[in-house]
This record gives sequence, structure tokens and C-alpha cells, in this order.
Amino acid sequence: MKLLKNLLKSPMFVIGASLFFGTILVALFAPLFYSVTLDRVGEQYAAPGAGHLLGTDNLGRDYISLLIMGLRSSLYVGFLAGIIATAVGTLLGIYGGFKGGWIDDLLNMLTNLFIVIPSFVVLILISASFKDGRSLTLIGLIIGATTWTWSARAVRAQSSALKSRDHIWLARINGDGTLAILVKHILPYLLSYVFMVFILQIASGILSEAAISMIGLGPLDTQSLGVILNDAKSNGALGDGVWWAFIPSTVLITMIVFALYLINTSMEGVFNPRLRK
Amino acid sequence: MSEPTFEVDHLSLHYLTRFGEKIHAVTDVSFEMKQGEILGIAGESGCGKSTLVNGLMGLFIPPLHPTSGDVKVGGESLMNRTPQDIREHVLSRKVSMIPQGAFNALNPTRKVKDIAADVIVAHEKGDRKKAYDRLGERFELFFGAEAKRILNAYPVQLTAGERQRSVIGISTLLNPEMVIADEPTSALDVSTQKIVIKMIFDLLDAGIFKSMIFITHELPLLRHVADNIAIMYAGEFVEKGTAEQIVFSPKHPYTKALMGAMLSAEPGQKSRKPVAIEGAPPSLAEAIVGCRFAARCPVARPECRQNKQELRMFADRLVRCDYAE
Amino acid sequence: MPSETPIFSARDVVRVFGSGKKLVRAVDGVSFDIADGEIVSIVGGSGCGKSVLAKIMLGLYKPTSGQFLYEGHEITDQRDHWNEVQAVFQDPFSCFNQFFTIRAQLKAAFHILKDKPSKSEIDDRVDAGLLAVNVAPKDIEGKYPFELSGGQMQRMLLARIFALRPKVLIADEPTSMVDACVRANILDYLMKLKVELSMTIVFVTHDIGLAYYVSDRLFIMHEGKIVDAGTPDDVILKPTSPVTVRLLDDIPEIHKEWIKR
Amino acid sequence: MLKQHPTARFILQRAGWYLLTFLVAVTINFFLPRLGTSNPVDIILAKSTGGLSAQAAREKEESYLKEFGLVKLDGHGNILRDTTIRTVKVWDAAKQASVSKPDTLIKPIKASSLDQFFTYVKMSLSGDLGTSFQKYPKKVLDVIVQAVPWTIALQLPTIVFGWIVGNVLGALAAYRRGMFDRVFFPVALLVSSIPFFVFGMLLVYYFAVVLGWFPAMGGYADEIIPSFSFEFFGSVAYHYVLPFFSIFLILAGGQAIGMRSMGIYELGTDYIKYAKWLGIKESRVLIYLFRNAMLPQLTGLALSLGTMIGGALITEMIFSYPGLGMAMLSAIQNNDYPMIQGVTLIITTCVLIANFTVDIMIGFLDPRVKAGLQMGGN
Repeated sequence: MKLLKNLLKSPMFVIGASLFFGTILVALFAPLFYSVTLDRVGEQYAAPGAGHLLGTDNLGRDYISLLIMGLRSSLYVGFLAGIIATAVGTLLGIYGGFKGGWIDDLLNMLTNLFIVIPSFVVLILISASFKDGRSLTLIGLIIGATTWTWSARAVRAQSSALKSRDHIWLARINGDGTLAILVKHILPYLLSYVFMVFILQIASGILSEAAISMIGLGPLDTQSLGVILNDAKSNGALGDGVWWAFIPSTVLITMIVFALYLINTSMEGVFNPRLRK
Repeated sequence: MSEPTFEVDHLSLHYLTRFGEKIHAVTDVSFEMKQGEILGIAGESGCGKSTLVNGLMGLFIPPLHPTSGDVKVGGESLMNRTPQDIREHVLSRKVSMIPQGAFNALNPTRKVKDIAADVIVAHEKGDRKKAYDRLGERFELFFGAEAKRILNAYPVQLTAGERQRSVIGISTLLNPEMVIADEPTSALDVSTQKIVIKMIFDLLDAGIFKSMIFITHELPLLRHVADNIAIMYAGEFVEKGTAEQIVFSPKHPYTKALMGAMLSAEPGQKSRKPVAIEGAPPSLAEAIVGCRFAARCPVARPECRQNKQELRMFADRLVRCDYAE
Repeated sequence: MPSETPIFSARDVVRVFGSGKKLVRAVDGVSFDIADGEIVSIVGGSGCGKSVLAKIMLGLYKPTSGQFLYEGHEITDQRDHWNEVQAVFQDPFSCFNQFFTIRAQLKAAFHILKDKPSKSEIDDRVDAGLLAVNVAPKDIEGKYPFELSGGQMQRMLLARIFALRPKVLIADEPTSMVDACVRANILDYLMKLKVELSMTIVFVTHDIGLAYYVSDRLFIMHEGKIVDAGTPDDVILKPTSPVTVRLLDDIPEIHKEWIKR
Repeated sequence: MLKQHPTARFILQRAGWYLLTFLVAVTINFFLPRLGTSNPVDIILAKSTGGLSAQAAREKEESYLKEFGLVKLDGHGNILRDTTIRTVKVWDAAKQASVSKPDTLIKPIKASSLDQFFTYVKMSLSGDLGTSFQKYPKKVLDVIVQAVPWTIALQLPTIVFGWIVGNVLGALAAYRRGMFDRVFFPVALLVSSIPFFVFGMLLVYYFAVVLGWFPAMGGYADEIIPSFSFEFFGSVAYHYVLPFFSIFLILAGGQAIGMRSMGIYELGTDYIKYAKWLGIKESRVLIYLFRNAMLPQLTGLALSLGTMIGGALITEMIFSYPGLGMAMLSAIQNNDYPMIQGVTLIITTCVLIANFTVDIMIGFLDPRVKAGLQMGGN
């Protein structure tokens, strides 16, 4: 469509998209090119050198392998939480916005109630109660289940604005049922908006995982960028100047989130004026 | 007779778009205005009316650039002056503007009196206290007892008519020489429109401002508001004369078409069949040879497409068509 | 021969929105009859309730109280109703979905007809509808709504009506967003609907000049009530209600005195 | 009485709403930890009574049960006993068979989870958040009361100051565009995508470890005893610098991005164009822009306070700053449930209070909201 062409012209989008998909490619295909292993490859906190280009952690494990595994888990949690939060939010948002009346008020009240309660607190409480068996997927589910309020609020505003447009009236006198109207006449207009919300939800998923891992409630069954940072913190790597324990992981998280924000901001520039017309 | 309060001499304006395209939005516009005169400018949407407005106020902010010509207010030229100079010495003092949609022209989070005071403070020395008294008097002039309520209200608390009249009050606070009204009543319903126009007449008669350019596409309205009317098409004046001449004996084919397309609820009008004009105005990006209306003109001849049409005197008004009769 | 029973008959129809302090009586006790094949205009300023009345006629809103009949019976099944009663809306740009081609949306209109014609017949009727508004089918082939001008889009709405050929058309402010010179075209096509398809048309507009020109009968609406009704000349020359008098007086007409200076 | 002055009604209405939200928060705060496979309290009871004599173990267990409202109490606070005699199978070595014997151990009656909830709510509302496991017999409330001032001292000024600076820069970027915007925008976007705590680590590493300009840990130098002396405050300020900047810079970056897009949107509005046409001073037009673009930014701030405070808590952990963050970290590490519940409750309460204040501020700042009230409520 015409709009996608303008999008590809905006430098912000191109940089953001290539950065983000670059990390995804690295996460997916790195194990083919690099032997990812968790066994000892050198001394404790050995500085970057032969055999372990990015040094080793407190157990002498190769940081490149850890970072690759960490990247995969963080992206996995990001996408999982993003999909759940966006799906739940969009469904509630569209249905509430379109239906209107007391259903809309009820859903809106629910959203406004849960958006104020800090999702971070809910995250801690739930993770704390799953003492053992805190897997990556569980963390993704919990993050998704606590951050849907953002997408619900954004999508609801858009869908209730769309409801009064004439093409909805026209669709009804064309004999389209509520479902047909939602899918054919509401969703296409929201698609670009939902995608922008999805991008932000992925970013918040990655950040939340890092946060929850940093306070020791991270996944127990795998590495993640948050777990790496937490290990660096708890083993005092910071104080001993072991920069390779936390700087690479920091750069990775920041780069992913930065790429996502770039995509979102560039899309807002292209799509928003049209949506507001 | 007093020398003209407002002179426009062969003014041409163009837009420089990002892709280096040059769009000649206004070409070779000239007219003079005397004290107390109202000039109506009518035309379809996209004929360059709004561009002309910015030009007449000296607001040449990129991508809008002046190609040639001059605009003088009370003898003082507005050409090649810095935006700050224009802001300080011209806007609100010499030339003022009444925007189209008045219902969101006022800052929603600020009281009417504060916006008005901002205008006075921006242009004249003296404290805000004095400014409030002065604008209080001025608003009482046309709002009477309602003035106090309106001044202390937020725009959201006023009706569309009250908002539009407040905008007119604010735009004419410093007794400008020329007021440019860009479709001031198009969004209002009929009875409110009448009240607003009555207010404009009262202000003009009281000498609060010296002359006005009234822009609208509703010719019946212009018939009652304007002394003279200029019909604009694709960036050019195609006909300019007194209101009666234009409305009752239009000469240029486009003016005739505009009058023909009008519908009025007057007895005996039921049999008169309105005639539409097919097609759309030409794009102003490329240079156009000959008459710009030729493509849509019912009486166009081959010559119309070759030679450029000049504004000439015909039947005691200006017409840009060699074959008008 | 148009049938005897009136197309629309309203008896004290009321429609309210909101509740308690914020109750708005959009339509406040309206009664009228509209005969088959007649063109009626409903004229009024903004907020007089004319659009709400139009939506009641279209069966999109149910009256809060009072009785509104279509061909003698209440509107119970919306789909049946839309089989015979169709509409043209005000803003051509927001009338069409930007994500589907115009032709696809014109064909989608047939989804409402009970005895759905065959695919080829639908295509023929769409082509006929386009030709009826002087648009060659190939001109809009594969085109999306944002690629056309306001005037052309308004014609597409009319092409849809020419293709569907309903019994009744509700035209809600059909010309208010269109330039003066194109407006005359739209009116010609609307008149064509009456002449060629003897369609009953209800106009909703604030432009009394338009109403005066097109309609057999006029209703003047103000704050949810019909304050004046009759043939255009009756209403214009012999207005009964003070509201109509003021309305006519406030409209700037060329030959009439407006504001003394 | 309420009908005449709508502002009072507006405040009460919002207060009522936030009270409801608080109740929901308390419910969540109670039920979520009990969500998991085993009830956390039981695990701890088992662990904490290990290694004690049977008698002492039971006493401690019962005192815990009473602490956490797990058992029914009679009027004056001692545990109701289940007096029904039950038999228990005991292996009688002599008869090589299990014999039923009256159970001498009279168990306290367990309170149902609903009763526990009500006692929990009653206790929390009265300020008694139970006793900490880890620092038994210290009350949770005492630990919190000690930690809260530090957290507020760190977070309140950072968030408020960061919000102001961020929005002013954002408004300038929107108004000036040109070079300032082209440089400022990407930097602000990059900064706003770094998580608080990660940025904290970078700052500590560079400024504390490598350059040694600032202390890496703690709220004040260990050897100083907290007192109202000039020396103590000097040390606190010295330790304050890195944590402050690690939150402030990122917060300012995020707010600047938000304000910039709001500012650009406002610039397109009719009332700004009209103000310019009127020749109103540029500084005044910028105030128009900032004042109106600020309102949605305030709502944005209120809504994102939860995540913001969450992130800032972790920054406290990086700097082992003696605030709620550290209290939370040690509670988590030692599965000190009452402490976790207490800290989360306090955080939620602070966020709700902050939201309430911002709501009221918006009510006063935005005449459209107030006007909506005069015309029969929004």
C-alpha cells in the first residue's frame, strides 16, 4: 500500500527494523555458526581473549554462548508477553470500543483499575509465589497478563472513534453482521495501530523480564539477559571492574529496545495523521 | 479622497515543495482598497484564497515564498521583512486576521480575557492591568452586559457564535487598518451568521477597523456583505467589480457558472435549473498556457488555449476573458 | 401506480439520548406521512434532530416512544428493511472503507438483497449504476477511495443506489461537503432516481435552497419538532411558525433585503 | 450540599475511585502470593521450627500462626483449641501393630483463607503488617518506616525534576525543530530505551570503579552514624549523585520524547496558528504549547508511575541504597513473605496516592475537565 512505501522511505524505520531483525537473525542462527556450550572454557571471570572472545563468567563459562542463549530467551519472553498483552488488550479494546454502552464502561473501568496498580508489584508477588519451577514461559505469561492494560486503553480509544464513521453505517445497511464489521471495517483501520502497540509490548516484555530477573525472581530453567546481569550483580562483578560481565548484555538490551522505539516512532509519524483524519 | 489604505500590486506567490516543485498558488493579483470598503473574494476550494491571505499579511514562511509584486498597508510595504518585524509591527496593528473555524481558534485552557490581554501586551508597553480595563471597554461595545461573563469564560463554556464574536473582538483590539476574514461564518448556522455579520458592520461603521477582505464561496452572502467582489480561479482574479455587477450581470464564463450553480429558496427560482461545471481546476505545478478555465469553459474557443488572457476593462468591470459578452 | 399505503407514517415519534440531567430529546413528538414516489425534504439547523429522524427511518435507531411504520408495519427486521430502504450519507470520504477497492464495495452492497442476483448480474448492475452517474467503469477499475475527489466519491454513493435500485432513499446531507458547481450534478442524479425508478426520496439538509428546488413537500424542524410542513411555495411564501419566518429571514438571498446598513 | 460546588464532588469522586482501587490492590496483595503450588507460609513454618524441641517448636509455630492470622482467636487473643478428641495411629513397637491412641496434641483451629483475608485487611488498615521472618521479631512496619524516607528522598525529586526537565526539552525540540531537534531527538530516544537499573550499573562501573569519583554503594559512608550533622548530610549527598542521575537522565529522555510528539501535534492546532497570526509574543506561544501539551503528559506520568517506581527500586538495589528496594531484595532472597507483602502494599499505596494527586492537579489545570463538571458532570 502507499503507506508502506512512505514507511520504507523514513530512515528511522529502516535503521530500527534492520537493527531489530538483525538481532532476531543472530538469535536464531548463531548456534549454527558458533558452538554454544555451557561448560567451563577458562578461568573464573577470565578477561576476553583467545577461546572466549568476550571472557568468562564466575563459573568460567563462555560469555558469547551465554549471551546468545540470553538473547534467545529475552526475545522469546518479549514476543510471548507482547503477543498475550496485545491480543488481550486488542480484543477488550475493540469489543468495548465498538459495543459501547455499559459493556464499554465496565471494560474501561477494569482497564483503568488495573493500569494504575503497578504491574511490577503484581509481577513480584506472582513470581515470588511460584517458588520452584519459575520457567521462562511462566514469566512471559505473567508479564503478558499484567501489561495488557496499555493496549486495551489505546485500542479502545481508536475503535470507539471509528465507530461513528459513516463507513460503519454503510456496512450495516449492506447487511454486514457485527463480526463482519469488526473484521472487515474496524480491524484494517486498527492494524497499523495494533502493530505499533505490539512493538511497544515486546519492548516492555524484554524490560520486565530483565527487571524481574535483576531482583532474583527470574527464570530458573535458562539463561536470559536479565539473569546474566543479575549474576554479574550478585557476584560483585561490578565492584571488581569485570566489565564484560554486564556491559555486553546491557548493550544488547538497550539496542533491542532502541530499535523497537525507532520502529514505533517512525510508524507514528506515517500512520497517525491519516488515522486522525 | 483619502489615499488607499491597502494596495496590492501584481502580487505573485509560490510554494517550494520538498521535492523542488514550484507551485504558483497566486499569480498577478492587484487591487486597491479605500477606507470603509469591504472586498469580497469568492472561488472554489483550492483556488488560492488561503495562500493569498498569508501573502496579504506579509507571512512569507517557507514553503510559501513571494515571486514578485508588492503589498502596502497605509503606504508601508510588507515585502522582504523579517518574521519578527512583521509580528511586532504589522500583525494585529496594521493587518489582522479572522480565521475560519472559530470554535477551536481560542486556546481551550485560557480565559478569553487573558488571550485578549496577551495581544495588547505583545504590541504595546504598559502593564496587563491597564490592558484588562481597555479590552473590557472594547468587549462591552459589542457584547454589552454579556461582556463580563464572556471575558471570564473558557472557550469551551461559550456557544459557537460567542466564540466567533470574541475572535473578531480580539482580532480588532488594536484598531488594525485591514482585517482579513477567511470564511468566518461558514461553520455557523444561519441565524448566528447574521448576528456575526451585523457585528462586523457595526465595528466597521464605528471605525474600529478601516477596511476588510471577506473570503467565502457563498456568493449570496457576499452580495450583502461586500461592496466589491473579486472572483478567483486557479490562483488568478478572473473578474472584479461591484457586488451588483458580479451577482446580477456576471460576464466571465466562470462567474456565470458559479451564479448558475447557485440554489436559492426564492419564489420563481424553482423553474431555474442549476447548471454544474464539469471537471476540476488545473494543477498549478506546471506553467499553464492560455486561459486556465478553458478546459471547463462552456464557450471556450481554440484561441483560448493559446493566448494568455489579460484582465481588461469590459462592461465597467475587470474581466480576464477576451470573448466575454 | 404508487401503492396507497404511505411509505412512512409517524405518530408522536420520540427519541431520547442519555438520561437524568443529561437527557437530550433529539426527536420530540413528530407525526407525518410520506407517500410512495414522493420527494420530501427535512430542513433544519444543526442539532435540530433531522439526522436522528433520518436514522429512525433507516431503522438504525428505534423510537423511544410513539409509532413509526414502514408500509404500514413496524420496522422489526433490519435486514428486510434495508432490502428496500437505502441511504446516502454526508461525508463521502468517510463513507467508504479505504482498504477495499470501490468496485468491491459497490458489489458488497448486494449482500443485503434477499434474492441475491448472480455474480455476472451484479457486475452488470454495478456497471449500469456507474454509467448512470456518468462514470465509465474502467475509470475506477482497481481504484481505492483515497484516489478519488470528494465529488467523485459522492457519485459513487449514488452509483450504489442506482445499482441496488431500492424502493426508498434516505439522503442525509448529500451535498453539504461538495463544491457548489458539482452540487448541481448530484441533484440531477437524485432527480433521475425519481424520474427513472420512481423512487421515494427523503432529503435531510440544512440548505433550504436545495430543499426548495428538489422536493414536493418540505418539513421545517427545530429542537426535535416539525414546526412547518407543506409544499415549498406554501412554506416559503406563507410560513406559519415564527421559527420558519426567522429562518427564511436570516438566509442571505440575492433579491431580498438582509441587513440594513 | 455537593451539588453546588462541583470541585468538591470531583475530588470525592476521584477519592472514592482510588479507595476502590486500593481495596482491589490489597486483595491482590493477599491472594497472589498464595497462588502458587504451596502456601508460602506453611513452607516457612516447617523450616523455621526445625531443630527446636517439640514443645518450643510448637510454641513458635503457634506464635507464627497467630501472627499471620492463620488460626481463630477468641475475644482476648489466645488461640481457640479444637477440643474434639481424635485418635491417631501410633506404631506400638511392643504389639508390632499400629494402635489408635487419643491424640494428646490439641491442634488450633485453622482459619479459612477468607477469615485470613479479613484479618489481613483489618491488620494492614490498622498499620500492622505482621512480623518479618528474616528479622524476627522485628515488625515489617518498622523496617518499612526506616526505608521509606530514603526511597522518597531518592525517587520523588528525581521523578518530579526529571519530568520537568524532560518536558521542557521536549517542548523546545518540538517548537525549534531544526538542528536542535535533529540532534536531541535520537539521543533522547536512545537514552530512554536504556532500563534504569542497567544504566545504574554503567554509571557505577565508569564513575565509581574506573574513575573513582563517586562511591559505588550505600546511602552514606559506613563509618558515619546517621545523625543530623552536617558531615552526615554531606556524605548522603555524595552518595546521592549516581543513583539520582541513573534515574533522572532516562526519565527525562522518555518524557522528552513524549512531549516532543505532543508538542508537534499541538503546533498544528488552530489556536496556536491564530495566536501566531495575532502576533502574540513567541515566548507566550511557547507557554500556550507547553501548558496544553503538558496535560496528556501528566496523565502519562501518572499511569507509568508503577513501572517507573519499579525500575527505580532495582536501581536502589544496584547501589544498595537503604530504601525500599533493598528491603524488597533481602525479603525476596530470604522468602520473607510478610515483608514482601508489606513492601508491595506500601509501593502500591504510594503509586495510588501519586495518581490521585496528579488526577486532582489535572482537574484544576484543565478547564475542560472543570467545565465538564459545571455542565452536569462529565
